[in-house]
Amino acid sequence: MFSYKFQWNQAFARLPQMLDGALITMQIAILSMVLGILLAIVLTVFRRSGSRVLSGIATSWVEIARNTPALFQIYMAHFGVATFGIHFNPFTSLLIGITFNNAGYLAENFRGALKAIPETQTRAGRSLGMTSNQAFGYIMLPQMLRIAFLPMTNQMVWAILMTSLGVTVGMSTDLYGVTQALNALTFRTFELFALAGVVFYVIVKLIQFAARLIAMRLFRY
Amino acid sequence: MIEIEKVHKSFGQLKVLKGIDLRVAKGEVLSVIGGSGSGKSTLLTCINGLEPIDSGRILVDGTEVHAKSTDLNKLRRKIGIVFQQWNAFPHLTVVENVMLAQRKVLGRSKPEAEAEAVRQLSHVGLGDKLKVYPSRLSGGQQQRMAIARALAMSPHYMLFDEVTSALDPQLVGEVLDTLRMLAAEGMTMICVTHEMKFAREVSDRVAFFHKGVMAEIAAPAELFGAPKSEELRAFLSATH
Amino acid sequence: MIEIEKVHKSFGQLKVLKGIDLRVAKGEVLSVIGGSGSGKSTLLTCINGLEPIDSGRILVDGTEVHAKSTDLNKLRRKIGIVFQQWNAFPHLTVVENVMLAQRKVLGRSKPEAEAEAVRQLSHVGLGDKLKVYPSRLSGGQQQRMAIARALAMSPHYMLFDEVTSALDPQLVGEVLDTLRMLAAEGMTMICVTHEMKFAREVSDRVAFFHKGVMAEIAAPAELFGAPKSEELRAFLSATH
Amino acid sequence: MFDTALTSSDFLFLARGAGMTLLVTAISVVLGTCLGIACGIFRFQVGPWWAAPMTFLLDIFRSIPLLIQLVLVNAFLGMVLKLKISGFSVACGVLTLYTAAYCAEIVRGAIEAVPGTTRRAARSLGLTWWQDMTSIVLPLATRVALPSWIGLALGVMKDSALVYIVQVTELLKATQILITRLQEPLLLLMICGLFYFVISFPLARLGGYLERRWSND
Amino acid sequence: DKLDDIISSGTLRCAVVLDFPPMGSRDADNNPIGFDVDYCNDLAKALGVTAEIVETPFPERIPALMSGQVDVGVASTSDTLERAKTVGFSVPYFAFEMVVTASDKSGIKSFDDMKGKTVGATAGTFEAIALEKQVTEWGAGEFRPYQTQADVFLALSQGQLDATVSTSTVAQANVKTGNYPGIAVVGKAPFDIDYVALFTNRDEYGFINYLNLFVNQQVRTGRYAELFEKWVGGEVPSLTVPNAYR
Ligand SMILES: Nc1ncnc2c1ncn2[C@@H]1O[C@H](COP(=O)(O)OP(=O)(O)OP(=O)(O)O)[C@@H](O)[C@H]1O
Ligand SMILES: Nc1ncnc2c1ncn2[C@@H]1O[C@H](COP(=O)(O)OP(=O)(O)OP(=O)(O)O)[C@@H](O)[C@H]1O
Ligand SMILES: [Mg+2]
Ligand SMILES: [Mg+2]
Repeated sequence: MFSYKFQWNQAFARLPQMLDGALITMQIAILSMVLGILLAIVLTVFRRSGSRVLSGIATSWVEIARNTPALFQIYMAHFGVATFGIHFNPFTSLLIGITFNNAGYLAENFRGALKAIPETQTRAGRSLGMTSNQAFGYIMLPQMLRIAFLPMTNQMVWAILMTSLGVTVGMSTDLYGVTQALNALTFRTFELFALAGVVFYVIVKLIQFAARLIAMRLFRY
Repeated sequence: MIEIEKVHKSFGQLKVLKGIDLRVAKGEVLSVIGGSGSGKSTLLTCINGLEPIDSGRILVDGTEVHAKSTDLNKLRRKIGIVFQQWNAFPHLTVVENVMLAQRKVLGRSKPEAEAEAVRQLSHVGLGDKLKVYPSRLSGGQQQRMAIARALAMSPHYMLFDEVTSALDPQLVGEVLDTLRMLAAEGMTMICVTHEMKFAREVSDRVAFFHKGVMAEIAAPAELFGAPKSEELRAFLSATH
Repeated sequence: MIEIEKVHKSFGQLKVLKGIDLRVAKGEVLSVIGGSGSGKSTLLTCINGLEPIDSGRILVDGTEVHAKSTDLNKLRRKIGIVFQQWNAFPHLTVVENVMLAQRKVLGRSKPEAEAEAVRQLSHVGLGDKLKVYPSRLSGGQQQRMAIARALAMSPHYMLFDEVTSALDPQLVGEVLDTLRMLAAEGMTMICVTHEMKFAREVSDRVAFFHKGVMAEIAAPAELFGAPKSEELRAFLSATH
Repeated sequence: MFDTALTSSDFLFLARGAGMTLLVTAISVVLGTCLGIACGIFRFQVGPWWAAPMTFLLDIFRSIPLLIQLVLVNAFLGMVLKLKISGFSVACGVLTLYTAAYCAEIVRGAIEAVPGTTRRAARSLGLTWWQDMTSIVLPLATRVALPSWIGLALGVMKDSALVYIVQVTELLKATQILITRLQEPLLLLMICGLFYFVISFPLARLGGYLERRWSND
Repeated sequence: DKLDDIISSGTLRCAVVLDFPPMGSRDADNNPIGFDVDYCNDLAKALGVTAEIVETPFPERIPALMSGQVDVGVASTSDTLERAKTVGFSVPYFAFEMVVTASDKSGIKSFDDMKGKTVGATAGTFEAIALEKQVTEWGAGEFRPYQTQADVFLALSQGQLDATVSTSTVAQANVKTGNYPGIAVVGKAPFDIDYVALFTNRDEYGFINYLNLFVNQQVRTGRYAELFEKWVGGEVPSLTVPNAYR
């Protein structure tokens, strides 16, 4: 039916290289998620701080992260900031871009989650003699992370998918970068990218599965 | 001793407390009754400094609550408070709920805090629910856990804000029994309550609040037996 | 006339109706009482064809409800039904709630439908709430709106499924009064209810359901006065 | 800072890129939403079991990078099937399916959020399935879905930056072309970012506002 | 076949890389210009059709052909044997020498100085593949492939890269524009001469034949030298390899 001859062995022969790339992809995604969560917590604290400067910084961050393309953010992290003489290697640029994006989206999720926690929880903590920081850290924060767990899982998936944008800043060791390099060598575009797609799909499903396990262990209440 | 002197408090335009004067002595059990919105809850949250006041002052063991120099976090350890809405920390087990503030506020070691938690929980009859999450508890059990949580801080005073009013009728009894037990043990308590029978039996004195004013205060026999004001009479007949 | 003949119905393994035989004549008011899960609600939803049945048949004015050839949407116009849970359409005002089905199902013009809606709403005492959204109504008002909505379709029969059981006690009265009024006007009605007093006063006959079987049916005086079966006696004593 | 080599024709070039971004977005969002609604209703109507193949298919669009989707579809249509299809059509096609995949989930969730009792009440008044769908479910589900849908549409607009891979010169690609010639990356990127922001920000705010307003009643 | 299809459709769609001056770039009105653009126009004229320039980044050249977006690649594509497994190449229509371009700050003066430095090239090109291999061999330094030639020079002038290897024509042209201050061509890269060819689908023998003759005619008629003079200047490189047939 097709005159096109699939050469799947060409793609499968390169699978080990692609799996190495997949490891880098996971590494970036996980790092950007951990940093993103920490930064999002900081942004959340900033936004609640009542200081106009801090909440202004946080709000700008959140709005820029949510209202411009991720590709733009990554491109900016490499070529944009270089105008000021600040140089990041592709790995770092990609990490910064994705982390910036993650932190913005997560901060917004955290804000929604905090709204869902009754004010009486803080009151209960305060009346036991906790400082407001203690009440936030030990009472609000854990509950917030639980409520925002599903959005966090989704963000993790997006982080994985966003790593594919690294090629625009010279990234060549992640899954997409490796696939593109192999494509330049062999031009088996369809086979290579189909295989890469399957690898991405498997990674995403693994993450969703792991998230479910984690949720089951962490959130027994 | 808790001394409340000419306390005024408003939320925006709304005057909620209009000059309250009240003393609660060591070991006394005071019940506070009154219509909805009369300022009862607000008074309690002013006593432990969760809310600022407009004028007047509140002294707890001689320390002025709303003075700038007062370390509120330290003061609050003396004053346990339990609210109407259950406010268990849902992400912690029952025993962890009771341990948290002990460890973070009093700096107790884990075994110490745990031993105290187990003691207090057994005291209120929850010795068999230690590892359970609050969502698995009935409302009455949650309230008793909140009481144990407050007691674990070894407070000198306990404030209760309608701790039974969100409970199903059959659960009210077990919580009131816990309060009775505390009263019998000599704890100084202020109980905002709608349970007239409880107020009558347990309290040394009963205060009646009406629109931000403490309209009457007397021993229960006197207050319920011979209400002086028209408002109290109306209130008492409505609650029967 | 509603004729129910040997109706069996199950959900999966669970047999919910086990051979129900029942006739409701024009103008009759039948109350159905019975324990939770005895199949009362299921019977009502079978009568208007919202649920299929396993065997037996149900005839409404001679039309077999579950026959393939029956146009259910047409049949349902004859049978008004009001459920326990308020199910106002929240995106429509009260008057629009009552107009919707008139316009879509009966094809009435807007003024016609509106006139009828106003008439029925005034009838149930909601003449002053026409432009209000249901979220602003009390539970009792929402139930009366649901009744008006059903009545606006000029049904021949009305089925009521515990219309008062989700209401606060003080709101129950106004809804029951509306039902009384309908009964007095000669509407044929089947009322599933937990209000024994209402069943006794208003019904021509009362049916007692127990575990999917119609255990007894009789005039209220007889049924309440001299319950034959052990189950009914137990049920009646439990509801007092 | 503003002494720039940017000429008016360059702005026109950027504007054409922006126009392309909006065009691709509009086509994909409109078609994708229609398809997504159909899939969402189908999914709700037949239940998770029967819809499993469709759910699986749509899930793929949410589980692999959009770049790979574009490259793959482009390669499949052109290399394997040897169809002559413009990059623009490929971009719109893939983004349509991408939109539909997310939209179907939103729609299903929104329909599930309409209480069964309300729908029962409608049916027992004699409304047909279709009348119930249009008069009751649609307006109620819309309230639930609209805020998320606005988010989705904006997401598609931002993700449309990736269609450069199939030779469509949208805004970000146009910006890169100008950077190549003019060597003013920061200024050009700022202009580009500002454009996305100016479109996205107010709409996102509107979504948030609607969500707040409708969750109150 | 394809030759007939092109003639009957009336347009020839060429894949051209437009951030690769002087082979392909854009003028002040953002219209495509360059050697490859003119070459495509010549080919179209020979076929009696109009040319349509489709801009393709380096990594997308062959996918664009394979997916039917273009009819022929006039895109400075090296005729490697690996690639010839997928597409059909004409005889070479241009030849590049590889040179090293470095930023002044890096202190790189020759190819060997690049060892241990951060170097880059355009992803998917002949020189990128060779340079990456070299970096791996050296076992020191970092190699970064960027999506476009422009990104490479941008990174170089921003100081993100220390040096790059590119075709001499491209390097010269880029340095000449003055867009990238602080960079200079510092020497030759010891890579083979990079012969580039037109390409189309592997099985379109008729069209490939036509392309071969067209390349030959361009040289014969002097048009090749004319275009070389216009866009590059200097000594016209030979397109044949001594002692071998092609
Ligand atoms: N945080 C607040 N902000 C604004 N107004 C408040 C706040 N808290 C309480 N109020 C108002 O102050 C008044 C007194 O409230 P308070 O809760 O003290 O009454 P209460 O006597 O405890 O009533 P109830 O028996 O209903 O609990 C009420 O009118 C209430 O609406
Ligand atoms: N859609 C359904 N699917 C499965 N089981 C159902 C369904 N609807 C009802 N049942 C089951 O059928 C039985 C009878 O339910 P039904 O609602 O008819 O009882 P009822 O007499 O109306 O009780 P109640 O007084 O609590 O309303 C119950 O055990 C119920 O769980
Ligand atoms: Mg109160
Ligand atoms: Mg029922």
